[in-house]
Amino acid sequence: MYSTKYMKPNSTSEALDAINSLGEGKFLAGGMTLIPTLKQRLANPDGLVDISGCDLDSIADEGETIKIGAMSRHVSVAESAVVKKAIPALAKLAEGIGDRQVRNRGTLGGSVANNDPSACYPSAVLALKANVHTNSRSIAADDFFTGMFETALEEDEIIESISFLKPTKANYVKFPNPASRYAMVGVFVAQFGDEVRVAVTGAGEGGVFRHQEMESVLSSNFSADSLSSVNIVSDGLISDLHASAEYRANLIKEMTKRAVV
Amino acid sequence: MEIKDSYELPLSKERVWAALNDEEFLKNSIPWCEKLERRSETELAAEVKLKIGPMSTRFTGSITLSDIDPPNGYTITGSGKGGIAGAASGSAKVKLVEDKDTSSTILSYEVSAQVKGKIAQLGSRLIQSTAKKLSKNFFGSFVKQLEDMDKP
Amino acid sequence: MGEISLNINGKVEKHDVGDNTLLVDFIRENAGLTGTHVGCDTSQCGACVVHIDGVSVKACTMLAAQAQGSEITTIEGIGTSDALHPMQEAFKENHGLQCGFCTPGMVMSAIELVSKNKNASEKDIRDGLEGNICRCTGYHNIVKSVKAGAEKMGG
Amino acid sequence: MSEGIGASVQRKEDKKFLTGKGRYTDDINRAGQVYAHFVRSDIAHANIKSINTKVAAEASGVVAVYTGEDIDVGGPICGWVVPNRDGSATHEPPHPLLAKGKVRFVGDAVAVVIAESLQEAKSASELVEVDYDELPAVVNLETASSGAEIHEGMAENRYFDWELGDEEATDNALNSASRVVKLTVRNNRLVPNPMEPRSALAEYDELNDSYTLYTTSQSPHLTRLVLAAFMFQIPESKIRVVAPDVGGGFGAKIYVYVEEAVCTWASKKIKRPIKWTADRTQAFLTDAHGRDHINNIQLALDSNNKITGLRVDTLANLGGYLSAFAVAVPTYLHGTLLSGLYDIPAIYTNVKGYATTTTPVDAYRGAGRPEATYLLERVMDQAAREVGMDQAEFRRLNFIPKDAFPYQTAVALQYDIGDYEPALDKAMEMIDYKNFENRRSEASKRGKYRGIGVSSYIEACGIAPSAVAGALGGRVGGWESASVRVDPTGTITVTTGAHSHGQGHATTFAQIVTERLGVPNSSVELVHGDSDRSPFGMGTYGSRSLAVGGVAISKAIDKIVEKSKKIAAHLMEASADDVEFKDGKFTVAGTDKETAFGDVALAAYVPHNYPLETLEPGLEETAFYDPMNFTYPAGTHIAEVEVDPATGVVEIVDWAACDDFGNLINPMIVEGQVHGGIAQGIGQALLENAHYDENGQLLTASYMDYCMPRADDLPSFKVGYTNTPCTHNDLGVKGCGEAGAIASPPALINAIINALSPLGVTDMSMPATPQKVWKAIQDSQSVAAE
Repeated sequence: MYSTKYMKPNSTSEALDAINSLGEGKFLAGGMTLIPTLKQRLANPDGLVDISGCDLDSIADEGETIKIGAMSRHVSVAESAVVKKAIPALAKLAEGIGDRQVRNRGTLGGSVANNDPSACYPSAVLALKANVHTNSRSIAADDFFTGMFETALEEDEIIESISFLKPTKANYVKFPNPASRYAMVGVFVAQFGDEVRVAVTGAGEGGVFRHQEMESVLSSNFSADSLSSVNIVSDGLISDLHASAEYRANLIKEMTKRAVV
Repeated sequence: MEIKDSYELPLSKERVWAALNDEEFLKNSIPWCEKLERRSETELAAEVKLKIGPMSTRFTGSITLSDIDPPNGYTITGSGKGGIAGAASGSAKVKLVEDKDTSSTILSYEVSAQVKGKIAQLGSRLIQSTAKKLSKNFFGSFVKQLEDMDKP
Repeated sequence: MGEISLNINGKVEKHDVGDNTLLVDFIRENAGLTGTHVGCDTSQCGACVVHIDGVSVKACTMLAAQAQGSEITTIEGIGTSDALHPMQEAFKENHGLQCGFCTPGMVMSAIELVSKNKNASEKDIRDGLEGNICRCTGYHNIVKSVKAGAEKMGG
Repeated sequence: MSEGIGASVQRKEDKKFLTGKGRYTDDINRAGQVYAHFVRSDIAHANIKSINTKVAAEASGVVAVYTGEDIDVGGPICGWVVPNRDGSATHEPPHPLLAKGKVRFVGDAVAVVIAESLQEAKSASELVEVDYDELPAVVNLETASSGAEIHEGMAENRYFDWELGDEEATDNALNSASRVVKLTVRNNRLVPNPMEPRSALAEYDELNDSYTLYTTSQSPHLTRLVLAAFMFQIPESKIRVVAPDVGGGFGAKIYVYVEEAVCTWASKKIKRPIKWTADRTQAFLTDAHGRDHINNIQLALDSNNKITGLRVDTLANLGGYLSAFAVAVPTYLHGTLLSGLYDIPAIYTNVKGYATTTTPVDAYRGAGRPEATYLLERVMDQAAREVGMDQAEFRRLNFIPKDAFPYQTAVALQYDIGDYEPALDKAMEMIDYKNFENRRSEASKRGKYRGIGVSSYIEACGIAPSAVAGALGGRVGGWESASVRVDPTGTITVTTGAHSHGQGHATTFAQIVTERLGVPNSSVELVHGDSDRSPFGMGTYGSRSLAVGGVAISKAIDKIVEKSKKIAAHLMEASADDVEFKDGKFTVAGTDKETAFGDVALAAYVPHNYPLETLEPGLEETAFYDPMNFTYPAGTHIAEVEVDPATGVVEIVDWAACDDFGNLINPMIVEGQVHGGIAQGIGQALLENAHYDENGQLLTASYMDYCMPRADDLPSFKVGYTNTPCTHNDLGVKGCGEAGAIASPPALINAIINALSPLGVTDMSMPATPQKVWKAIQDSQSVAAE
């Protein structure tokens, strides 16, 4: 790792001051992606602003939504009684990210801000009509993810929390990459009354996306069988040495079927 | 790995061809291009700061033009060294076909990309998506510039 | 460079190191506790697992600076050769290790796994050890050891 | 509980490992040490136009920068060669310590930067400018012969072209067969991945003009020999090689690599200790890879389904340089095993070893024998399917009968003993083979395809009889050494040239001493891994530690017992011929006289009452043991799987292994070896693959892309044994370290094919990834639809 400066502010406003005091600073949340990148010397920030002291790790039931602080570790979400009760699928998703040690450190905000095309959380954000609250605004999920590793966030914007809309029913099923255990395909299905949202991660070249055709099929008939007629197009799907776009297309359908129970 | 796409532009082939050889146009099209200097008729020195997720690496290298067939197309190749990250190169065969009836030009491209070193060793899952994205960004902003310029 | 002070196995370790120092390097190089190992660069092998405030983490994917103010426990801090921790004992009795390189991380992960789930099934154990790679044992005896360790720890 | 031979004694070495007190190479630090970092080629194949180290040399903390031009000693050598078919010799191109003029794989070391800290060494190495003239990469094994020239003057990129067996007889058998079964298989390239990466700490002693190298090695004496005699050309006594605790090896730590040698060489230049430890990606790029064969197989059957002949034409990918035992692996460790445990009258094999611009390939757990077993057990399955016989019964029909031993195969080896049917029967019983079809139909109701696969294997272990090795092109002996020193107080120190990297030698070897001398296990200390402290020995590989090293200990103990009897006879005033030794006591036949082993030991060192005129004092003996033959462990593994047709995921639902390792010294340790071997075999069959792109870039260079078996990928295993003790060593042991990795890949692939055979699937390549299995199912369905 190149040399860098470590800073640990106590509030988001201090964190913003800190990042602005640096030429090319980076926010450090759980560090599960950032630190391995720095170790490989694939980035050279002049400073790291650790936001774990900014009091961003509460989890609260706010009626229609569950609001989760950005610094909530995956393990906290997985084990949260509040989340388990209101959106068990979200707890299940968190329980399946990485391994135990990654879950003990990795955070919701870090994952969502990074928007790795194979990360699990973005699918929940998108399917659960979440609002991403930053230090300056709230961004609706549909506007938040703008491409592979790209989001609507500005350089000096911090996610403070995310509000997930409580669904009538939801489920997340993932097919992990056998080596990295990242999602090769992950499907989050959420039902809100008559409306169904299906968000797919791990598969799209532009990162997480909603699958409109399956959404409309499931909206009229919420059953795995109804998906049989859906043709998943492999255009725009990731193809790598682990899985072709064609195979990913198959997995999208299959994981969605398994998520619809 | 092959990446293909095409755009239809409401412009003459000559106009598009001129833009394809215009340094400013190219500079504004190359994603994250920080520096572009002409070295010869067919070669430009380039510096690009590539950001993919948490990775952020400066590539220095060149843009070369070959198989030049005015005004029908050429091959534009960008290759650069990213220090510890390794090296990357991408080559796009660009073809221009004019449709006399609609007086528009179809710009089509076919890209092949190659990476070396650490980015290949650690980032293989992202190579194809990244190459596609960069090609799209390049031709997307190239086309957009042309379109914007021709707006009344 | 700056001074980083960490509480490791109940002892304060104060050293002048760069902010970019990884926790695992601080533990190995500065505190001289070489039981915590490094087996990969991508936070997957788990040879470097230690506990921070009782929670297992990969010490290769954390800065030493991030661990300030926490209590760090390494493999050297859980038992001694005269008084092994029940999980260490279980690994010995069930031949849960061969070359021993992954073992410290494996034991640290196993202790947390069992402390969270006293009645872990074989599947729970296999899933729970996802973050620790062993090349020698085929995991068969590790799973057996963790089961036995759970019984010892629960009893 | 007994602590002798046959007891599952808990391991003596475990406490230190469990408490974090293990001492691996990277745990050692020396005063004043500096750090080495290697500048490596990012390009698979290129001429080096220039290297500019000037800026790097002036960077902060840098002590020295060296390139190939600075190095005045030789590089790694080839330890085994074979004659070509046309009588010419194996091509042995030079392998410089740092690249000279050319790079031949991604990861090839071009320069070394030595600095006060590792970070400074890394930073400075970014400043080394290498200007390359890129050449076409040669990646594809099948077309390597027509690729760009990799080594000057080496035609068609071929290192060797070797044959074994009777071609005419074999072709006759194929021509007159009632059926010829044909199959082409590929043995996928693997990366060994011991969890401890390679590491070296080299120190030069000016006073004695000598070097000490701490390194993570399976064979410290060989490392010293190669460094001193072949690379540096200095007296061997001027180098001390210490391999402390070694965190796994699996073959990858047998050889002397350039990094260890460069650090040793440079330690004299700069007169400071130098440390280098590979990170995982460097390990992926530079540890010798394993396997990577393509085998074309033709099996001749007569009308009774008996095998009459076998022809195998093999292409072996050996990478950019010829590693130490690279030539032996696809030839003498592969071609000689092609008879398997079958009675095959005529066998012929041709092996061509090619260079490619990839990491060098060498021995990996099993080395050649897994490749032989894989191709043979795949074609056996294919044959059984073609003739419509049960896979197990087809094998049984062709087994070498138990009364045929010693059995001379058509490919040079003579099996001393074996009995293959009981192991097959036991494995079938363990997995409840006879009720498999019920389980298959039950699974099919759940929408799963269930399959069962058999693999019967043999291996040649206890490497190696020196005379045989020498006749076959080996350049070193295959013996092992041991010293047994009885201390005055009766405790025992055993020193051996074998070296443990996880096998539990300290425990197993102590059990031999306990059994023979009657002293408790805790009184036995093992010294190994230090070339200055143990007698010259060959190290640990090829399942040889017990079958060769253990037997050497036993031979040394023979000498101890013989001398002790003479001392005891003197003490008891009896004739040595009448003295018996049992359970740690000497007795005189027909009398009640007895004396304890401890008293004899004391008498040997305090010889107040001692036959000094006929016997030297002291009680310490050394033995060198060179085996008369290989040992031949054999057995049957059966895998049972379920395939999910929707995703192609293969779940291993059961595994039965029945092995004949001869006598077992410590069954607990043996079982652990079997487990680990099976896991690596499963890794090869289902998960692992070193993947190069067409430009020679290794795309699987971290655990993000190279799929290591994890706990949740594997089942628990059922392990059983049969026993036909080895006839030619004193312990009746055969070796067990590689069996699991040899037996398991074909068992698993056969099980998957068996599961999908109702769909018409007859082939599956390794690794059988979910995508590949899913595609096979899809393709079979589209064929069915047509």
